[in-house]
This record gives sequence, C-alpha cells and structure tokens, in this order.
Amino acid sequence: MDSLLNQVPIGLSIGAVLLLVALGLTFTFGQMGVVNMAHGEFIMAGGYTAYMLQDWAGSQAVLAALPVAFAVAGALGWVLERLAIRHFYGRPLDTLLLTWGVSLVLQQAARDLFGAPNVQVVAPGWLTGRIEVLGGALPYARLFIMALAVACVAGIWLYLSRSRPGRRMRAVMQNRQLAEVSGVATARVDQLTFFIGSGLAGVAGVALTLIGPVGPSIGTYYIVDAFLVVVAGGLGQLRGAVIAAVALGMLNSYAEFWTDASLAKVIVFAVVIGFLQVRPQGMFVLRSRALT
Amino acid sequence: MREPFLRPLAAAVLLPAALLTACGGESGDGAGGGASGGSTIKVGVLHSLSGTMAISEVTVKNSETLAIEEVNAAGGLLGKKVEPVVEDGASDWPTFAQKAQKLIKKDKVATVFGGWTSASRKAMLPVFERNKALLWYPVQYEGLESSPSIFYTGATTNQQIVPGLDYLKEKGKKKLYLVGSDYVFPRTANKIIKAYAKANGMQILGEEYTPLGHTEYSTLVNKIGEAKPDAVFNTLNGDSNVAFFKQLRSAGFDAAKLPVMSVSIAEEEVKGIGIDNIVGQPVAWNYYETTKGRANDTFVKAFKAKYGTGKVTSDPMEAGYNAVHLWAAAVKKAGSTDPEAVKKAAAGLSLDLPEGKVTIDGPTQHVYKTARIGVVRKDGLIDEVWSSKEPIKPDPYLKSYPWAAGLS
Amino acid sequence: MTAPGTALRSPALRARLRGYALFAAVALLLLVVAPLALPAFRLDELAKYLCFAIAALGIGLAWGQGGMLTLGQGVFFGLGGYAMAMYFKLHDADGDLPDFMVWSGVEKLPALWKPFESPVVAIAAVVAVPVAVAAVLGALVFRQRVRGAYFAILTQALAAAFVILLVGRQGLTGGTNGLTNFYDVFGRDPEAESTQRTMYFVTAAVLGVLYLAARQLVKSRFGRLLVAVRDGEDRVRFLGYNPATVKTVTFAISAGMAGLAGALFVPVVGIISPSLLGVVPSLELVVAVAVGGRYALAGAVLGAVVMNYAKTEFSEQWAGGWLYLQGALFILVMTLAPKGAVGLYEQVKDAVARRRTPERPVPAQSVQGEAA
Amino acid sequence: MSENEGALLEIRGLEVVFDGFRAIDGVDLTVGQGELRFLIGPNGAGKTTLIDVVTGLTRPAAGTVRFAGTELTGRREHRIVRLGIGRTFQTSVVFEELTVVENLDLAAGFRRPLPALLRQRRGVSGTVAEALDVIGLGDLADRPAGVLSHGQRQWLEIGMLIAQRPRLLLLDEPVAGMSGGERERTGELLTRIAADHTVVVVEHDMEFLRRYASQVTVLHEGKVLVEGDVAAVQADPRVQEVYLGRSREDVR
Repeated sequence: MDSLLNQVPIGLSIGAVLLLVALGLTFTFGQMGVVNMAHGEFIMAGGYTAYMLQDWAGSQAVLAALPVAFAVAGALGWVLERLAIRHFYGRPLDTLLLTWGVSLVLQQAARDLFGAPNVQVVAPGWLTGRIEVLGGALPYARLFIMALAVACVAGIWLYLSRSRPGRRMRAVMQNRQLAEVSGVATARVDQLTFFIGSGLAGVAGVALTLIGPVGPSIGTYYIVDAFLVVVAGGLGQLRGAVIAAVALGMLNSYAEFWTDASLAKVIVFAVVIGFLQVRPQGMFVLRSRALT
Repeated sequence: MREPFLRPLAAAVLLPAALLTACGGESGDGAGGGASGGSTIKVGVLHSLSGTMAISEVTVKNSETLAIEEVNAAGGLLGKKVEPVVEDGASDWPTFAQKAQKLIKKDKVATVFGGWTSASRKAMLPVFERNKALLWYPVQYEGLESSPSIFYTGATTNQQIVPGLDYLKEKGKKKLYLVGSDYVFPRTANKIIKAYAKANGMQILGEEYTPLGHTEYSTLVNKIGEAKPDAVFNTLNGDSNVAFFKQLRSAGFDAAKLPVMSVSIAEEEVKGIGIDNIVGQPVAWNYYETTKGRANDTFVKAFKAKYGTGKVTSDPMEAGYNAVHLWAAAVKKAGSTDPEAVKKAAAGLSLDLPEGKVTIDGPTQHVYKTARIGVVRKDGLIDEVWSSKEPIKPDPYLKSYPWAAGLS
Repeated sequence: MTAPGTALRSPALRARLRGYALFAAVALLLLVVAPLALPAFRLDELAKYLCFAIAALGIGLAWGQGGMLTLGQGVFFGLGGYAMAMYFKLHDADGDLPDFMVWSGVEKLPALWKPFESPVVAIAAVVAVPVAVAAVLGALVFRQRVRGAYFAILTQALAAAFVILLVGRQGLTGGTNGLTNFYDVFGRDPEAESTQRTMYFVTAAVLGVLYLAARQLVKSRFGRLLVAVRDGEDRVRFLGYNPATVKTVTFAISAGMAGLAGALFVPVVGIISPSLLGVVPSLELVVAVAVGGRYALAGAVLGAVVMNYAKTEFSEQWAGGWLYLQGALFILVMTLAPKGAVGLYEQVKDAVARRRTPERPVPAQSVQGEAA
Repeated sequence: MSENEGALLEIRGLEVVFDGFRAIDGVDLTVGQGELRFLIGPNGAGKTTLIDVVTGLTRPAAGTVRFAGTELTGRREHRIVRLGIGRTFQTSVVFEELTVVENLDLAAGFRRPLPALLRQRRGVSGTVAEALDVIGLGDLADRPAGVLSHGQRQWLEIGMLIAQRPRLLLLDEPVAGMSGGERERTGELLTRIAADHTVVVVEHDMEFLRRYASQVTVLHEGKVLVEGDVAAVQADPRVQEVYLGRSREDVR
C-alpha cells in the first residue's frame, strides 16, 4: 500500500516535468496561435547549453545553465519569430508545418555539432541525494525540478500580473485587435512572448538533463506530451496548464503503476480525447463573441 | 483551383519515372562487376545511416568498411578488389527490404553485410531467401532463427543471455527484476530468462516493458524499489538506458546496492549514460575493447587510426568486422563468390579474430563465441570479470538446454 | 442570365479536353512507358511511391479541400496494411499459427485474427476499418468543434498512441518487427518479378481511379460545401448544414484511401510495421502534400511521389543532408509558396498570361463569367 | 400555442449572462407573420445577442424562444436554420473561393440529401437564379466572391438568405459601412424582401431606420425600452435620452 502513496510524489514530479516542457507553449500557442513543433528542439538547445557550460562551470553547470539556456533558447525563438513566424500569424496550421521543418534542421544541426550519441551532463553533488517521502525515495533532482516548475509558474504569474510588459502580453492574449488600437505595439509583444516562451523551453531542457538523455532527438520525446497538456489546459491559460500537467502526471503515474508504461501512454491519450468531449476548448477558455 | 489538376500530375509521374529510367539504364545492361565478371567484387553494406538507429549502425558500417580495406590491402579476393556499395536503411524496416533488393538485383553484389535491429533482419530475410542471396548479420539477437540465407556473427541467446544468468546465479542473485524496451528482443530474452529462473530456483519479481524512447522511469524505479530484487536484468534500448540509469541512481541504487545486468550497453553507449551512473555495473557480451589478444590489438589500432583515437570499439562493431573477414576467408576457400559455394566453404571455417578464435557452425550458420561478463570502469571502458572457458557452440533454439523445452 | 457558363462553351470544353489528354498521357506513361523502361525492382519502388501518393490524395482531400490537418494518417495506412498482412500471414500459416506468434509465445489464434482467414473479410476490412475508426473519431471531435491546431495535435497523439499499442501487443501484431515474410500473395510469390509488375499495375490503376473519384468529389456540390466548411465552418452552419457531418464524411473518405494505400503497400514492399505509421511518417506525408501543393489533388500526388523519390535518392548520397534539405525545402515552401509546386506553377502561368494580354488582368477561372 | 395568433417568433423572459454580465435581462418580443421589425438600441443593448440566441449561437440562461410554436433554445444552429430561420452577420462572411453562383447554390441546397450533393452542379437552379436577380449580381455570377466589394458582399449574403427560402430573416446591421448609394440599394432590396418575408433588422443607422422601418423595438441595457411605430418611438423621451446619453459615453 505504501507504494500507492508513493506514486503521489512521483505523479507530481512527472507533472512538474510536463509543466516545464509545456509552459512555454501555452504562451506561443496561446497568445500567438503558433503551433511550435520546434519547441522540443529549444528544449534540446537548453540541454546542450548545460553540456557546453560544463567545461566552464564544472558540476555546477546545471545552475549556471538555467539563465544561459533561457537566453540561448529564447534567442533561437526570437530569431525564428523574426525570420519566419511573423509572416504566419493567423495560420496556426502553417506554423505547425513550418516549425516542423525548423525542428528537422535543428536536430540535424545538433547531430553535426555535437555528434549523434547522447552527451552527459553531470548533476551537481548536492542534487544526488534523496529524501524519504511516504515510504519511498524522492530524489533531490526531482525536488529540484518541482521547485523549478513552481518558480517558473510564480515568475510568470508575477510577470503577467505585475509588470507593464506582462500586462501588455495579457492584453494581446485576450484581445489582439483591441490591444493594438489601444496603442500596444503588438509586434514587440509578440517578439517578447516568443522569446519568453522559447526561453522556458531552454530552462526545461536544463532540468531534463537531470533525469534523461541529452541528444539530438530529446525534443521528439516530449513534444507530443507537451501539446496534450496545452490542449487539455486551454490556450494561454497558466492555471489550466498547471492543473492539466499535474493531472496528467498523476494519471500517468497511476496508470503506469497499475498497468505498464505503454498502456499508460495510451490511457492518457484516451482520457484527453474524452476530456475534450466535455470541454472542447480545454479547462479554461477565454470567452469571445466573435464568429471565427 | 479548378483547372490545374492534371499538368502537375503529369510532372509528378514524368519526373521520377525519367530519373528512374536513367538509373535503371545505367545498370540495366552489363552486370557491372558483381559476382561473375568485372574487375571488382561488389559487396553491399546496408545499415541505417540516418534516423534513430544511425548512432549505432554507423559504427558497424565503419568497422565493416575497415575490414574490407584490410582484405583489399592483403591482395583482395580471387585477384579482384572488393568494392563496398553502401546503402542507407534509414532506420526504417521496409527501406531495408527494398535496399536489399536493390543491392541484389541492381548492383548484383556477392553478399551483403547489414542490419542491426531484429526488425530490419526480419524485413530483409524474405528478400535474401527468395533471391538465394547471402546476408551477414553482425548483432547479438534473440535467437529462434536460422535462415539458410543468413550468417549470424553476433551472439545468440545461449552465448550472451544464458551466460549472463549463469554469472548472476554464481554471484548468488536469486531474485530478478526484468526491465526491457517494448520490442521483440527483450520479450524473447525475458521468456528465456523466466524459463531459466524456473529451472534454477531463481525468482522473477517483475517484468516491465517501456515504449522505445521512453524517458520517464520514476514509476518503474518505484516498483523496483518496492519489489527489492537482488539484481535487474536490463534489455532496454538506446536513449531509454540513459534515463533509466540516471533515475535509478538518483533514487539511490548504484552498482553495489543493485546490480543491473545489461545486454545492450556497449562502450559506445556508456559515455552518453554518464559513467557515474553506470560505473561498476555488469554487462554481458562476447568482446570488449580491452579483450586481450594480438588480433584485437591490430583491430583497435587500425580502427583508431582510421576513425580517430577518441572512438571506441564494441561488440557489434567487432562482429561486423568479423563478418567481412569470415566471408573473405570462405570465398578464398571456395574460390568463388557464389552463395552456395561460400556457404559450403564456410561450414567449420575457423579464424583468429579480435574476440579470439571464431568458428562457423555449419548447420546453424551462427558462430562459436566466448561469453564474457564485463564491468564498466571509471574511464568508460569495460573490464572482463568472467568468461566462458571456451567458445560456446551456438544454439539458437536452445535445444541443448532441457529447461528451454517448449520455448520455441 | 439564367444559365451563366453555358453561353460560351468552347473554352471550357477545350480546357476539359486538354485535361483529359493530359490524364491520358500520364496514364500512358505510368501504365506503358514506365513498365517497359524500368527493371522490376525499380518498378516496385515506383509502386511504393504510388502507394504513398494514394494516401497523400486522402490528405489532399481532408486538408487541402476540407482544412482538416490530419497528422495521424499513418494510423489508417496501418489499419489497412495490417488487415491485408493478417490475411497473408494466416494464409501462409495454413491453419497453424503465424511464425511471429510462435516465437511470441501465443498458443491459440487470437479472436481478432479469426475473421482475417477470409480474403473477402480482409479486403473489406482494408477500407471498412479505417473508415469506421475515422468516422467514430471524427464524429466525436468534430461534433464538439475540435478543429484546426487542436485537431492536428489530437491526430498526432493518436498516431503516437497507435504505434505504442501496436508495439506493445507483440503477440497480436508482431511488435516492432511488424508483419513480414509473406510467401503467397493471392497465389503468387511476392518476390517474383511478375508479381511485382502486376502489383505495380494494380497500384497505378487504383491511384488513377481514386484520383478521378476524388476529383469528381471536389467538383461536386459536396466539394464546394467542403471548401466552404474549410473557409468558414461557422458560417456554413447558418446555411443549414452540419459541418461536423461534412468533415466526418471527408475524414472517413481520406482514411479509407490511406487504408487502401496501406493494403497495397503490403504486397508491394512485403512488410507492414509500426515504424511506417508513427508521428514522423505521418508528418512526412503531410509535408509532401504541402510541397506538391495542398489545394490541388494533383499537387498531393506530385508531392508524395517526388518527395519519397528524393528521400530515397538523397539519403543514398548524403544521409544527414536529407534532413537539412527536407527541412529547408519545407521552410521555403511554407514561407514563399504556401500553395506548393502547383501554386507556384499557377503564379508563373498567370504572370505569363498577364504579360501576354496586359489589358485583361483577370484570372483564368473567370473567363466564362465574363463571356456570359 | 400562444395568445398571439399571427406570431411567428415569440420570445419570453429571455436572459443571457456572460461571465456575470447580464447582456439580456428579461426580454419579451413577438414578431408577427409577414412583419418587418427593426431592432435598435445603443451599443451593448443586446441586439446582436438577441439574434444570437434565436439562431442558436448563444445559449440563454433563462426564457423561451418559440418559432412557429417550436422551442428553439437548446437546438443547434443548423437545425434552427432548417426550421426556416436565416441570418446575416455584421461583418459579412461569404466564401471567397467560391463563385457568386456557388455561394448561392450552397445556400439553396441544404435540403438536398447527402447523395444528391455528390453530383456536380449543372447550370443554375430557379431559386438561385431568382436570388441572383433580386440582389442584382448577375454580371458577377461566375466571379469568385473574393473579388466583390463590401456592399456587394452584403447583398450576396442577403441573396444567400433568400436562396435559403427561410420563413424568418434576421439581418444584423445590413448597411453598416456602406456608401450612400449602396444604402439606397440595400433599402430597396429590403423593401422588396419584406414584401413576402418576415424580417427582423438590427440597425444602428437612424436615417435608414426613418426611411424603411415601420415597427420598431428599442433595446436598452438588455431590456425592451419601447416598442411601437417609428414616429412614436422617435418621439419617446426615453429613447432620446438613451441615445443622447449613450452617445456622449461613446466618445469616451
């Protein structure tokens, strides 16, 4: 019975991973309607950033990499937005295919730059321990990821509700045209949003080095799950994303506990489809009277 | 959008058809070398050079190309140079089948070295059997197969998995937990392991499969922690190993606390997993870069000279290298590249190769191999800690093991 | 003014005749020239591309005409392919268990396999199963107005889940290996050259028939309705139609095409396996359609054949390069020519036409209207 | 059925709430067979919302909407259309890729069974020809709707409405954004349609109202303020206050 309780922290930690990988998407997808398939490769960029920083920061690379990866992935996102995506607003399906092309190129670039085999990021010593929770071991690495997820959510929440650019971002998210006519430079806001959304992917990439491989295909492992979280949570909805990530994490952990990993994935998918039957727009939805 | 349907359709078909015609034409007439005429003997090298399997398969392609160069440097075969025709299986099984067909029919190669996954071998098998051609398959696999058109130079189950189990038993590990990626090799391996355990008084506490590419192992680690096994038998594949070992270790399980016997982790993979996470863990193979012997010194030296000192050699690479040399020896002996003649000459053929003396078993077309258990060192190489006294006779159907009755 | 378009018949008629002539030329090329010029295994490769072209045709309908970006077409391709392969496997086994079941430890033929002992059931299932699955899924999601990117993501997740399920049920499906090694394809040896030639003709014929049928569909009232749904689903509702029905029907048709393509693929290539059906192969097919030109059915066919051919050729020369090329090509097409090769061709044609007759800056379609 | 014999549309006690905001707050409205009714009111009065409820786009919190005795609330949009209600939108939505005739043909065709839809259109049906004639776009019949001007699109939309052959037409601000000449023509179109249809027009434009309206309902803050003929409504001080008061706010 212990192990059943044990799955609670595990579910939370899976949820934290899902949240981190999906968080950036809720903004790029939610605010801008960009289905960014290259989001996974921004995660990858974060992971490789941590790998590169090892030469300089040694075993503390993970910490040092958080801000750097944010900047690196953010910059990649910003460039992508400037060069291509800005021509595609209002055509989400086209952005999906466009960014998939970008993701192919980035993956191959990683293969050529860093080699096809996985690389290793050494976790700092203080992250190697674990605590006993509910009769099971919860590694510090997992706690760190959970804390990071909470910090990211809190940071974004503060940013959106307290800062001027954050409020502009929300304004654009809720009503682009209205924001535009009220003097918000939506193009600037879009750039910033894309920078932040992509940067968050970089942060997620750093976190993932603690639990999994860093390799050219790391992004592909997470991208479908990340989109499921966003879809279930509702577009551009912070609380939706948080709840969806935790719920799917829990579901995943228990489904896998009772069945197996393969079936758990299928169950999660079936539940999301079922959920969309009840709430086709996700958990939370911005009401609009426009006939789209 | 109403009128323009047909013109592009014409282009759609004309263009590739024209190109295909051009390609077909270039080889349509004279058989361009191949087995009979010409100044070279063409051989196919068919591995995934792109896609998910490329990481592993490119290294085997490299060692096979090296071996072909060695054969040529030693004067070639039957007075001719051996010319490799390299094709990309693209990690896609149907592509393997079609490329095999192309190599046989268009390039008229004398033989093909290729494949890694069981799936790619199964996809190619009918092509080779129907065309009476020959494939050399260089990777350890799940056994239960003995095609007259394939030579298997990697280990079958009684040369890798069974010795791995013998080793665990010897160490007193009686309670096992089985973890594998969800595909044919782990499932078959685990079937064998369960039969072995039953006959040897061992207990299987759990058997779990995760999808290929899976990276979330916390629940599985939790289940393992709950079951408290003496050892884990690991048949995970590729990137999943990285996540599994990292998460296992951060949950407090290291080699001392919980040995994890792996059969798919070689020198190549250790670095990506992180040496810290896997140091001291046992693996089961037939060859390590550290294996003693003159033939291996030559192989390792030549390999590093060609591909860089940073590169390591591993079991599948060595098996690919062996395949080329075994085929060359058989051709010499037969005086022909005809598959039937080569098969006849290959039976009982024996060569000194990096892993030691390797003999082809005529009836099964597998090879005798020495089983070796190794432990991962701090520098990422693997030290041999146990080996079978002599090369083990291949037994793909485990017929000589009473406990395995009813498995195949 | 009661019957516009009938007044001046000849340009329309001429355009139509030109269309027929071109179709005939392509058919001649495919059915006569290619088989004469190409060796059997090249023909077999071409047949494989034509299989993908059939699936692409379905995507052209669903996405190009109906606006439903389906990223899970591999699922339907797979359902059709497995249905066919199950029959071949059972036929080869001749009362025994198929080989892979033996080594997967299955002792009794699973009930799911039973019906596929009959070739009639298998061939019917090739179309019926994908159509049924798509119809149920479509009815569920379209009714709830799940669309656009949501639909794309859902179908993508479906492809991912389907592959996991296939791989995980090894005893039932052959796992990652898939189903392969068929000895007898309707009384013929699948590896024999004569069989490969026959399969090529069958595939080309099916593609031709489906192309004509799809084209008819696009030109019909239903096709116009479909375009209307694509461009203004909510508005269509206020014209008294239920867009969910229109979309579900179209999605099911496209799934049926994919199923048929998968079924043909099995004897052509000799294998069906999960690696063909996942997220990436499904996306690649969509990419091919986009490159060819999504708004024209011929563009879908063109894209599938050319892209798959390029992939084979290119990966032989420079394996890593293909990904760069594919990615770059795709970025370029999406940014510069979102209507694909066909769209580009049209733009050029229009530009040329405009140059020739600068006093008439009217697109070709409207000629009839002007005359009337 | 109801106390009002000639009533085609009967709305009783209607309430619509958006996130706590009462967009419609207890509206009763009856539109008789053959009537031409104008619905006016300042911004946010609930005019469009009312139409949205009738056509199924918005679900009411309370109240009933009956059309020829059939309850409409809870029905889906296309079902309501099939009962015989058609509407236009403030910003016209026509299918730009389709020709004018195809747009009309689509509108005329929803009663066709699915198999019949699979056939290609041959020529132009009587209904479509008639609608084409009424809106006067015959010259543009085979041009894609994408090339039409704003006014022409509005007329096409009205034409599509006619082609649907509905029993009740709901027009949402048909002259918004139109030039003087276009308004004139739209007015004539409206008069012509109203001769043999029941029509409800939401309109902002007082000039247009004065010229073409007879019966007017004024909405204000989700309630019916006044109902009556044009002259009476215009003379009503409450209406003047609402409009003047509101127009000052509008400037803000």
